[in-house]
Amino acid sequence: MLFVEHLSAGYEGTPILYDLSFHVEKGKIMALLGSNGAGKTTALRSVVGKIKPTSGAILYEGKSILNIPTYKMVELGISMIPEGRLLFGKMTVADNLCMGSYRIKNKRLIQKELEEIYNIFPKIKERENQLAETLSGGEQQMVAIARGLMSRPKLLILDEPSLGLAPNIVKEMFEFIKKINHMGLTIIIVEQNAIDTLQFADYAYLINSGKNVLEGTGEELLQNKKVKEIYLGI
Amino acid sequence: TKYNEKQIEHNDYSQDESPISIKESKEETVKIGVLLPMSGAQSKAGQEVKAAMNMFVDIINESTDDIDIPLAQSQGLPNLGGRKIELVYGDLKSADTALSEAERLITSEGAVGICGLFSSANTKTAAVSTEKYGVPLISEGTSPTLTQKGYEYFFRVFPDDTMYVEDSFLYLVELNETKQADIKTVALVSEDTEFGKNIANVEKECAEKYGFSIVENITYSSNATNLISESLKLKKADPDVVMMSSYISDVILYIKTFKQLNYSPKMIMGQRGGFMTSELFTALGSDAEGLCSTSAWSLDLQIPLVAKLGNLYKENYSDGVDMIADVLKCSTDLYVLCLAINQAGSTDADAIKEAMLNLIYPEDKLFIAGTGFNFNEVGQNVGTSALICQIKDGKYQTVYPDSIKAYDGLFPLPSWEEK
Amino acid sequence: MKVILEMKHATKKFGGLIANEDITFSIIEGEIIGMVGPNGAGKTTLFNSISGTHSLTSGHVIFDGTDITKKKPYEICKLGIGRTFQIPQALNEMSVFENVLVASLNRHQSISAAKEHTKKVIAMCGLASFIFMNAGDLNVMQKKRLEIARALATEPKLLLLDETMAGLSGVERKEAINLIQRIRISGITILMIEHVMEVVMSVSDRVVVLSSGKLLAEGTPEEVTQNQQVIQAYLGGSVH
Amino acid sequence: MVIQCIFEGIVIGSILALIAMGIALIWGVMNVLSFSQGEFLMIGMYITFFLNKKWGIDPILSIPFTAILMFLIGLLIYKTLIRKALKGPILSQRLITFALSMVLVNGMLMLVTSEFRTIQKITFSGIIDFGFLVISKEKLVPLTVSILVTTVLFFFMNKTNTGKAIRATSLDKDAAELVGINTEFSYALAFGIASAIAGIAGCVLAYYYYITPTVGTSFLLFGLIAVALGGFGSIFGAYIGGILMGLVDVFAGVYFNTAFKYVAVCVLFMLVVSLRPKGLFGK
Amino acid sequence: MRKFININKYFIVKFLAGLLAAIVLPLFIKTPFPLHVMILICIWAIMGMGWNFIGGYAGQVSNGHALFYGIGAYTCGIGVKNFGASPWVTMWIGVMISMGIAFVLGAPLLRLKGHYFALATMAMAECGRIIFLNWSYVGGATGIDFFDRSKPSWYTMQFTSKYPYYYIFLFFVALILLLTKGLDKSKFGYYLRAIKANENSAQSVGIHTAKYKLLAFMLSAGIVSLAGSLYANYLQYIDPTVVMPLNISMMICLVAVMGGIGTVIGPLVGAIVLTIISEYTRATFSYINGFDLFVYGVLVIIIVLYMPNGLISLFNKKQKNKILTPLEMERK
Ligand SMILES: Nc1ncnc2c1ncn2[C@@H]1O[C@H](COP(=O)(O)OP(=O)(O)OP(=O)(O)O)[C@@H](O)[C@H]1O
Ligand SMILES: Nc1ncnc2c1ncn2[C@@H]1O[C@H](COP(=O)(O)OP(=O)(O)OP(=O)(O)O)[C@@H](O)[C@H]1O
Ligand SMILES: CC(C)C[C@H](N)C(=O)O
Ligand SMILES: [Mg+2]
Ligand SMILES: [Mg+2]
Repeated sequence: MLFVEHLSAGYEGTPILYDLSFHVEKGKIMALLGSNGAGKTTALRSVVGKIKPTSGAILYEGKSILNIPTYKMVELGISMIPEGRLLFGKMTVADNLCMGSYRIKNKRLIQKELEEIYNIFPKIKERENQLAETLSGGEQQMVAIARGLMSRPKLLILDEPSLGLAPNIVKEMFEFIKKINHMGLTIIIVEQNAIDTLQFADYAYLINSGKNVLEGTGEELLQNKKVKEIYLGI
Repeated sequence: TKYNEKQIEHNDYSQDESPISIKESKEETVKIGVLLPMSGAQSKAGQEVKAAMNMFVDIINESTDDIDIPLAQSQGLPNLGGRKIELVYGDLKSADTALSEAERLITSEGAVGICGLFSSANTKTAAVSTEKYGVPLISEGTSPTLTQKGYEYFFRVFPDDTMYVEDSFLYLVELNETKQADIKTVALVSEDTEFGKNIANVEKECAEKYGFSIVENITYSSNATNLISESLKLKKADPDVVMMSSYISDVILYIKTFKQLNYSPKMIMGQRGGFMTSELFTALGSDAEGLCSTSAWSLDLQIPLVAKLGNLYKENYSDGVDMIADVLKCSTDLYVLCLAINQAGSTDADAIKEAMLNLIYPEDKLFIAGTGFNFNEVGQNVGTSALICQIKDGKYQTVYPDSIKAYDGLFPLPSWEEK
Repeated sequence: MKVILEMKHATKKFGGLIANEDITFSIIEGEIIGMVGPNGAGKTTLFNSISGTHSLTSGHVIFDGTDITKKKPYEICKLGIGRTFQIPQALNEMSVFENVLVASLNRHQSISAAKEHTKKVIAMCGLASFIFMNAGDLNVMQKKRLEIARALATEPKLLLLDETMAGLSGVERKEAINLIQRIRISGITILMIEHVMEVVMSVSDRVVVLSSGKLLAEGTPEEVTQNQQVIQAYLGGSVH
Repeated sequence: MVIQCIFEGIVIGSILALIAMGIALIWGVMNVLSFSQGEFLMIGMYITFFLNKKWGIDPILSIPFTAILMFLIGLLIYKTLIRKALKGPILSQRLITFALSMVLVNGMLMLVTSEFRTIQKITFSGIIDFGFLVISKEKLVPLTVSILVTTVLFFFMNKTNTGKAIRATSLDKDAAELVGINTEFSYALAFGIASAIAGIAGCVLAYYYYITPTVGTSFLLFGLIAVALGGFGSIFGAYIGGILMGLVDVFAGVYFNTAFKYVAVCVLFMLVVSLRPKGLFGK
Repeated sequence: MRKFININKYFIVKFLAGLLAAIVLPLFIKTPFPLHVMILICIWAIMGMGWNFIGGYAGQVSNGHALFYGIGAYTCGIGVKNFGASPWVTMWIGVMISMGIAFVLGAPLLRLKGHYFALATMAMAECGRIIFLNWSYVGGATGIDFFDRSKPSWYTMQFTSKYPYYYIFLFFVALILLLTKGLDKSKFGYYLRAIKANENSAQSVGIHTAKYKLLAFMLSAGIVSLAGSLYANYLQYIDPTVVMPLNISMMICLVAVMGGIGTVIGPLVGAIVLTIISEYTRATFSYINGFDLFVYGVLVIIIVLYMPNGLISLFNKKQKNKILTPLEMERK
């Protein structure tokens, strides 16, 4: 579904990624692992067009999406839940979710999606009319995920979704990710919660300093000595 | 006397003059600095003055036989070997640019005299430069303080505020006497810069002197976005005469506001400024009818030269806009300066000043009201006199003094409904 | 055993919402206290009350013998409480070095002394390679590290850490735990909010659990993680 | 007298509110304090004037045309200037709009001179005199138009998806892009709408005011203050801010001192913001 | 430690070279107009540098400094006119008054953020202007001209030649430049920058933000007031429309922004460029109505648009955002 080949990218002359490649198949969960500052977020941002790669190719459903502006990604079915949430602070939670479905014109679909989401995160429903900026950190994270789902994406990109969530919520969220994956959603996930992630990921890549280091199925990586030692710290 | 002391001070002031000497210009032309508002709300008036000045420059530089005034028949200034006049322009944005622009015109452009469209405030700062470099400054800044400061090179060809205001009250007295107008109360309305404030002061004195009582004295902000409260106050006070000193924007706004509030003053006596502009007619149309303003010149003066100049201006210089008194005043300043230069036969400042003080002008060739160009020692022309115009049929028409009036003034003004 | 911080019946309301309700507990000098609780339980709110970002609706905060309930953030910092923000608040237009330098000036009058101190703190927090970087361009984790560095540079007696370990990988967590222990050794008391139980368990002497604004439990990490209520409200099933 | 004052205050306030509305929009969405808004008003007035002079179109009827034309002019200015300026620091954005206002005023001065003009042919004029209250019909125009514009804008921003998208853009540009909002479009739209509102304000002001290139400048300061007084980000606040200033203006002039009426307005503003640093309705 | 002295030495060399150039430059000028422009540059430079403390370093963008400029000008004017006091003394009184007013008004106004602060200061200056316009003791709209020849020029600071003005003003420029340099890398400077970057987090590291903002406001008010005093002596005539219009408040920002806010020499650079543009566009283009300001506005837009961080960014391209390699770290 998504092929990233030989990607190089960076910020204003500071190169971060060097020749990074990964791909994800339709309906699968793909995990990107790597230590802090490895360039995971940078890679994801390149995918959604937030930064212009200096070289390399990004193919989505067979077509290059290199020069497509970010706001069109949602139309293509790619939705990203960014690191650090980026909610619309001065809008209510409900409006935030509503903005998530900005590109969907069908009111009924939106309503259905909303109900589903409220089911998963009942907490959000309680806070429906509160301004997003006054939510607790974890609540904000939930809203961010919920908002990402509201656009009914085909490919969901999650950048450290468990960040700042209470353990029970994290568990629920992972369950939920599995569930939506079963429903046919393709998922790319960046997580530090590596053990859990690798358990349900179909395929995973380990990157370091902007380069591929290792790749394999979740299980393979989970067993890999190197991963255990260097990354999981076990 | 006080004045003499001041003059002495000034004499030694000019002796320890700046190290920068001004080169006697050897070029063909005689350069005269003209300061005009080139931007902002007054720049339209500036343009008109510029056009009128160009007319006088053409009259002087070319031989213009049908206008029978000195310097018209010859080309250039005869006493300077036919050297022609050239205007160099400076922009008047505010009082401090008046200073630096005057300085620039004198020192960089070689202007031998400065004139233009000045407010009193701008005149004051420009005078700092002209006095310093010893260059004649002719301005129609009407604040009487200008001639009380002991400026050595300052001249005013037309009346100052005292004369104008005095005239306005004399007119009221006349109306009371001849028409039983029964004017007792006046209200003063003045904008809050130098121009308005000064006039308000003089008006206060005069009102007392001639026995009118002031029922309202309004100072308002000259960049006001609305003049509602001012107009409401006037309406409430309901004076017999509203005396106003305002710039054009405020005049328009006042008249419109009066109309919208259904307030019809019996008489509005303006003190030039906004009341003496051609824009008044285009902006207010028939609503301008009946407004009075003091003035020093009018197209209806019974002097053949006036009509001739007026026509020449209207046809060749202004795209069909009539000559307005204030425009003529400023351009006459230029003409008078040229006369003095010619009479002096040199561009030396002191020679020009001398010539100015002893200006010889044939009385039969006058094109202004009054007796001529006779400057007293403080630089004020004592041969000038003020008059009062009222707007009738889209024109300024002289209503006072009696000797030159074109028609009988209308008093009181009809209400808005009747108009 | 000296009590360094004491919360007395702390209550904080936002309009109708009670974010903290009648919270009482104390911290002893030299301790590391972990604070956990579900999202929205009121942990950050409590931090804000302690550090003076907002003041309590009722109740008191006593620090080192002084009542700091109504004090301003800078006064509280001067008294010796350093804090980090859950959502990092770096001085974005300034470099990492300057960020820490500004904080160092809290206790150092001269610039050169402050610079020396800054270097030490930066090295300790592992930010040395970023010193010329514009703080706004750091990624989230790096910003969190900068938060710690800035709080440390003010040379506090009590350090409040709000989820500074979130998003660290295993090795990095070890390093961070290491850092915390080093901080403790230097004599600083630590109160840390953390959702990563692994960290909480391994470093804290005691754990405070908040839930729905109230103090739910308090005790050693073991005690707390066995607590049925805590498991239900926060941990969800088994602990790992 | 009091009733007359209230009426006049509200009329003046309505004009200020219209100017404030555009400023509030640009402020809210782009976080730019637009000093050129007064000049958009002025251009709107000239468009109205020339339409009236050429074809005798009444200013009210020219509202749609002026609004659309101003919208396009706004877009053009956005595309050529503001878009690039937005990449710079906030202060330089403000100064660019300040310089822009200088360019517009003086460009206009070169085009049409500073001559003061007024609209001659208007259908809706005359007065109704109740004795205690004189209503001039021209003034009913700003009154109604400003209420209409405020309501429409309020609903547009809060109830329509496009409006919400503009708001979302203003809150977080990055996040807005991620949910599929074309932020460039949002900005351009917001700037265009703000210009169009200034154009509308121009139409109704032209109804009873003089027209000259510098006319916008004097309204600007009070438009800006009205926004801040009401509380930025709040369209309703901008409206109330405008009305309040109009009332203070008239009452201070009549019952206090005409020379100091703007001091009263400014002092009121400073008092309000010292007590409520985000304005009356600011959050 | 030595390192910093080195930097200072480098600065002092540059500073002295610049000063020397500024001192000898007028000797090559034959007409007064360029000298007049240079005098204006000095005035604007002082104003820009003064504003820079509150607007540039502390990031509290005031759009009302014309008030302090006016107060400075008026104190000198009234001092000479009504009391025969020497401007050398009265300008310091003006500084005190300005600082006092900044203190009183700063306390409530500095609580405002961003555009609110800008607008509130703007309103403040407007009030000041209107009050002075209607206050007869200070001459009201008529203003005061305090040209006075009865006392020696050095006493009244009124000279017939422009040179003394230029050198006096230059002295103050140099003085304030040194002051800025001294504060730039001081605790005060860092604190102001921290406040600009994020007040919240500045507070949390122990900065009494309100106090430092107020100090910066007062300092900048004092310096701008000084500029007003100097200018008044140069002009010898002042009225509220000359020394207190809104435009001046905006121009002060413009000077600093054009040069580069929050930098030591930015305002100076801005003053040089802006004054030259302003004076020479007027001298060159004013023959068509509005043309000069049109050109001026276009130039300002171009410069600010393409150099949003000021002209100064042309000179020092900072090696920003650099992640150091271990090797570089060792060298450091
Ligand atoms: N705007 C920026 N300008 C310059 N450098 C940046 C910018 N944003 C991030 N970086 C740098 O790029 C590097 C990679 O960052 P990135 O966010 O991609 O890492 P990551 O793998 O997502 O790490 P983490 O696990 O901490 O999220 C980091 O060193 C970071 O400091
Ligand atoms: N300024 C505010 N106005 C209104 N409600 C607020 C405000 N700040 C916080 N809250 C509410 O108070 C509750 C407690 O928030 P707080 O940030 O303290 O939670 P937390 O325990 O830190 O959660 P997390 O672990 O998710 O960060 C939340 O429900 C939040 O929505
Ligand atoms: C242009 C005129 C209104 C100037 C006025 N006569 C004055 O002296 O200020
Ligand atoms: Mg990341
Ligand atoms: Mg929290």
